[in-house]
Amino acid sequence: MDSTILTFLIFWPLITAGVLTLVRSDRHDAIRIYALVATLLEFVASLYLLFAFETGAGYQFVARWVWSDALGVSYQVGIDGISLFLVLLTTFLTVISVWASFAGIKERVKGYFIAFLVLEAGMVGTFCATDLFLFYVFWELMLLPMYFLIGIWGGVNRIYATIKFVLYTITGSLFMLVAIIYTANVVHQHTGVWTFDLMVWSQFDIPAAQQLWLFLAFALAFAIKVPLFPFHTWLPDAHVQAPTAGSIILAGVLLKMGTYGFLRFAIPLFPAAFLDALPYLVVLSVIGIIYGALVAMVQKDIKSLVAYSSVSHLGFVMLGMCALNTIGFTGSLLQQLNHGLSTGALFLLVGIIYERRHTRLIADYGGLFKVVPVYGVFFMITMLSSVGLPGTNGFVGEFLILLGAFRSQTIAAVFGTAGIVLAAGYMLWMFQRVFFGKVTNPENDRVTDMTLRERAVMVPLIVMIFVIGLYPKPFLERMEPALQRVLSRVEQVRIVREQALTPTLFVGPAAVPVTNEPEEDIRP
Amino acid sequence: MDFAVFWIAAGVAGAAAINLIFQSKPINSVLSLVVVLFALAVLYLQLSAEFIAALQIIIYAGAIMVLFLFVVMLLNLNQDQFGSNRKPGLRSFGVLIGGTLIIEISLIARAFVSSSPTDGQVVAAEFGSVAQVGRLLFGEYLLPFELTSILLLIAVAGALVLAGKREEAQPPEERS
Amino acid sequence: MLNTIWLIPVFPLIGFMINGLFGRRLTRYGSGVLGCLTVFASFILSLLAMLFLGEGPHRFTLAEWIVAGRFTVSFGFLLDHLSAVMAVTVSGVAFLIHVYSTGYMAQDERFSRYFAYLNLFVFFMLVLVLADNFLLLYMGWEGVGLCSYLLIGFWFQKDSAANAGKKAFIVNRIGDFGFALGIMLIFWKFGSVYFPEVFAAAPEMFVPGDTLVTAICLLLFLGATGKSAQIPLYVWLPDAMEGPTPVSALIHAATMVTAGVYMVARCSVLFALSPTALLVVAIIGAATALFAATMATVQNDIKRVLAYSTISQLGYMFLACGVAAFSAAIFHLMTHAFFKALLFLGAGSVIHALHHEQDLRHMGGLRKYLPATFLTFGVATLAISGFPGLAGFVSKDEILWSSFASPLGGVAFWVVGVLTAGLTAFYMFRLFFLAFYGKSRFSEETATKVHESPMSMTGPLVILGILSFVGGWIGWPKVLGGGNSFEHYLAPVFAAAEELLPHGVNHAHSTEFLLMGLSVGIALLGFIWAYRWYLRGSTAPENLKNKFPAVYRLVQNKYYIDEFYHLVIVRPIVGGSRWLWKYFDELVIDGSVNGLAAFVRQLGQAGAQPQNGYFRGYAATFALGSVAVLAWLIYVLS
Amino acid sequence: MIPLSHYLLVSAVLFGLGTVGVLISRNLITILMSVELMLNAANLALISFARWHADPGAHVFVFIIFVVAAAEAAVGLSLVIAIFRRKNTVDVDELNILKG
Repeated sequence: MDSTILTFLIFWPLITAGVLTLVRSDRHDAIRIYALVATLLEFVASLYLLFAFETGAGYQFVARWVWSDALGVSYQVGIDGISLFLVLLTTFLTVISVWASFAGIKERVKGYFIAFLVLEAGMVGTFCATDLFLFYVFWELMLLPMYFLIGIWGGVNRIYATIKFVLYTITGSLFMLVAIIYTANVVHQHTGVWTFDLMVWSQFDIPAAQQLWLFLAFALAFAIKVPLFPFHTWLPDAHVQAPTAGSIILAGVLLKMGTYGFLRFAIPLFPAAFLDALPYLVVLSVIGIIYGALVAMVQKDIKSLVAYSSVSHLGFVMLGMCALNTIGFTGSLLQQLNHGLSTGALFLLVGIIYERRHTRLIADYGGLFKVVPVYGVFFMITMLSSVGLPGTNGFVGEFLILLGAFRSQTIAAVFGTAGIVLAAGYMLWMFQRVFFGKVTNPENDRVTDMTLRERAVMVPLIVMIFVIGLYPKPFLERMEPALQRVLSRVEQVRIVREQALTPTLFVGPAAVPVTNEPEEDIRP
Repeated sequence: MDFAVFWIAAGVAGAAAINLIFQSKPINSVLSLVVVLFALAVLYLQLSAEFIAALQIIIYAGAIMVLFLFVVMLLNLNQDQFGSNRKPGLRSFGVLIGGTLIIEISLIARAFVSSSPTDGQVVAAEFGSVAQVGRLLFGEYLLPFELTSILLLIAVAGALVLAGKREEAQPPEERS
Repeated sequence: MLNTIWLIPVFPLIGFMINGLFGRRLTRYGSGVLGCLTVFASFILSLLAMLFLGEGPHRFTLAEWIVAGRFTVSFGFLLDHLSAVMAVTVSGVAFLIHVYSTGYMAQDERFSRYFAYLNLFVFFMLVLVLADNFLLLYMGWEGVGLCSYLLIGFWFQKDSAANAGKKAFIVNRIGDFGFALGIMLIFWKFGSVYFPEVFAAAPEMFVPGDTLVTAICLLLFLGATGKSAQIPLYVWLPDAMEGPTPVSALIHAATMVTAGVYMVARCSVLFALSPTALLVVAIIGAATALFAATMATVQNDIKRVLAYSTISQLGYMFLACGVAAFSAAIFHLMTHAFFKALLFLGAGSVIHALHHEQDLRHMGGLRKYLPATFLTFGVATLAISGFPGLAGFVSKDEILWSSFASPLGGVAFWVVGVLTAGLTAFYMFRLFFLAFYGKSRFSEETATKVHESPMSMTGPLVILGILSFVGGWIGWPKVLGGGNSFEHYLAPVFAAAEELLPHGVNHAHSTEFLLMGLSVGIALLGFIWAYRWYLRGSTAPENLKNKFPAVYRLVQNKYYIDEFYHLVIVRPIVGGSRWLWKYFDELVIDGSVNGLAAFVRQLGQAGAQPQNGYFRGYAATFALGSVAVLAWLIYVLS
Repeated sequence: MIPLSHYLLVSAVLFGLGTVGVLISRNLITILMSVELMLNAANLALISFARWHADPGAHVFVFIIFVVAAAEAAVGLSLVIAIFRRKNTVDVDELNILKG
């Protein structure tokens, strides 16, 4: 069971998608129910991971079949604390998105759900793969259905958006492919074996001279996906044009591929280069936080506002990574989940109103709170989670990130905290313009409140927002050991490298005694 | 004597070739080409390639050119029915290219010749006779010779497929 | 028994959940009773907790909240004398205002939603005062901000209300920015965010005057200026008056805005370690007190006068904190909660009676229409003006005395305080006279409809009136023969801070009497001034207005601070963002990306040019190629 | 004895003229004939070299070229007929469906 569960999770959507091709394409309802059941089963199966997961143990549920001995390519999957919740987030959000697209997708229904199932397989595979080659296969596999989702079921300007999205992503991933092959070659030269096995690679110290370029190639691919400023301009276009469920998945899961890539590959494989690039990454993340928030403030389209807010939030995630301590790292990983949930929920809500009014312009709304109070409450809770109100998930993540960053990147943390102020600004302003005031447009008076299905889709998201906000411990404690391992790898390099004295601000005679985490010592 | 024959033949060939390419009526071009072929056959004889000269007259001028003539007649392309020239520059460009090519090839030919030690060789009377070439064809070059039959077979099949009458109505793909 | 303290905030939370989720199915009556009862339960529990508390602080941890690396924080509650006082005050006043609201909001169609928000507010406020760590306090802190946002914008269809709510939230967030940074600094310095641990470690870790502790204190204080509406972040409070009046009473007068004072008092140990920070607190407090009082003198909106008065009184409290008279600050906080809540509720009663008329110029002569309101309002006015014997007198006098006598104080602070006291008396009596005395300035038609409020509203008024009268007696100063038992009660909480502070010289009782007399005298002056100008119908205010039009306009327009902020902060940010979006994002980044794409396309088009499908073109290219190859061959051969 | 270079010169001239014909002619049939001309130029070169080297092997090649030329003419002319049937023209400038 344990060794097949991941394989099942990866291939189940593919198999169901294959079966779906046999269904007659005009039986829309049957197709919808079928897709929902399929993804629901996938989600239920993925819950097994949560219960069987052993906190603290390394990779689990590992399975390995050799693909090609000569090339050293193998099918090798496994998850640890980093990918566990991302896999769960994927299966969870897929169910939500499939259910959310029941009403919105009326044409080419079959193709849509097939694309979604394939997408799910690609996403789960990307998070589970522990062989770089396999990872790359899934990474690209994921791109195709998304390309179709935006390009076929998207908005007016979808072709531009989808081509931009694909070109950006491909550009990054080709660099990564070159770097993967190069690294395999380096490993081959030093060990005499051809392998793409992540375990082997992480044991191996790549010569520092080559690390920088390899890191940059990986980082480019991931930075585009994150998206880190200034590689973010594909995001607003893609989001605005994508269908609702596409946006949910795009924001909820696809952006996490980038940050996940950093945590899983770029940082542990090239720790020295990461340390070199650290100051630049910090600056870019901080610019992303502030810049995303500022630009979000002046958006006219709700979806692109949320898209720019994603740039800001993902800036936080990156900043947490750059904090290089357990607090920042766990905050960063938790914030990935949070962003998936709350931004996913925001896109879902925007989609709900879009289906009724067919506009996303803020100016077309106003006074909705009176017309659709239930929708308003859902929107408000989600918005508050997005601005990081204590008690919601957003707060836990952002606070941990900033707390972690404050230790090592004090100035960046100060700017990041200012980003939270701005977050309140753009979100509240948008909320006010959409929901408050009088109903100026008579069309808005006819908007109906959320249906039972829509409420049922939203409730799990809201519940998760509060669960993580109030009791994040079960999440954090499962993440921590895996993150510690990544961290210790960077720390080894740093300790070797850093003989000189570091920060003085926190070092005093009465500094706190060292606890059980040596990597966070306050060094003399 | 030799030189006179050579120059006459070469001159006829050149003039006929020029006529070939600048004639606007295909029928005249075909006839010019026949003239070129005959003139070349004279040169072949001079180079003691009797068999080839005969083949040139019989097959080339006799068979292949008739084919051309037949098509020209069939399509009734005697009038110049073409529209305006879309690439007017190409005419002078083509002449320029052709001229350059002639000069270049001549230069190379000269380079070859100047590097050759002797000026011509005495050959046996048998050289280029039907018997000699026939021996080569059925001896040393048997396999290529047999392969040519396959080539011809394929060409016949291709010509039949391409030019043969279509039984099933093909959708006329009119591209204005 | 004391382990049940976590239930104190939980009751209103339950009320919130039931009202919020099933509010529409409850009747108005059900919602109201539920809202009141849950808060009443908290009040009773708080009282019991106070009784059972005895000597020492009590901690109770409900559950762990966040655990990451070395950072742990839990849902832990701390009950000591300070939080007990706060919890009782908050839940008590909140209960009265809930009762009042059942009458005031009776006609509102979103009645149950209103009570849900109010309950949620009480929940967060009680979390704030009972938290045993900075982060939980922060949660309450942001939570009350959220409720404030929701309740200010309760009538969201009015644009002004929606704007005010947003402004309140964002300005508070600016303060929270400092607060959050302060918490982070505390964590990395102390390795903990729990009050007892931090405060126990602080005196050993820092020598007084350490830069770092000053930084921590100033960051925390930035948070306090946001929440408690001090310079420079006070601008949201006057606008917050857009909310329903009971909300103004509860949140924007009695409880939430005092959270900053509570927080500074809670961190007294840290502040005691930093004389600089204390000085800043005192200066900001004094300046705000005077500044806001001047603005209150010319406002015509009854609630805005009270709003500026609140800012001014909060300034007093910070002045007290700044001179390390923490118990005096808390004392004033409590009495202020009574009389300011009363003032707002009284104003609400007036507004209710006049059908949402808030302009003082359209009031007058209400004495005979609203006797109960008139009486209770009068008590509150006397109390805030510092009429000897009433609650306000006692607490204000203690602050004034501390500001003079404390080693951290000085004559200047005292002078500002007394001046403010005079202004307070002036503007409060101005309001009182304009509203209740003189001729009615509203229409005949309105006059027939004016009626005294129902029992549910006058009841709380009476209770608060009594409290405004006698509430101060628990802190009756020694010099007037009292025992100042309030200060003694709080002493254990501030003991640690007291130890760190320099001890002042003992002043003679005569000095204290003299100063007390002076302050009462100046307040009296303010009263007489108001009496002559507004009751006797003098033309002096008009004359003054005409004589110094510029000054009047300046004060009337709140010194143009809002406009200044708008011009200096809001406009550049919005404009700059628009510029960033249009020029940087779309032009520079997208431009270069699309430019690259266009370049590649053009390159491709140029390359595709010869591939135009014309056979002769291909042939020509081919021929040209052979010519070139031959040329190269000739070049090589020769 | 006529020098080799003379023959080669004739061959070059004929080849160049063939090229010119391919380039400037718009009639498919004339183009095909120009190609024949170029083949013949090549044949002449082969025959002259054969005589020069006294090697009759080249005659075999020329023979094979005849076969190829015949095949080419057959297929090429069939194409011309096919094209003419479709387009009713043999003007190469009208035939631009090769456009990439």
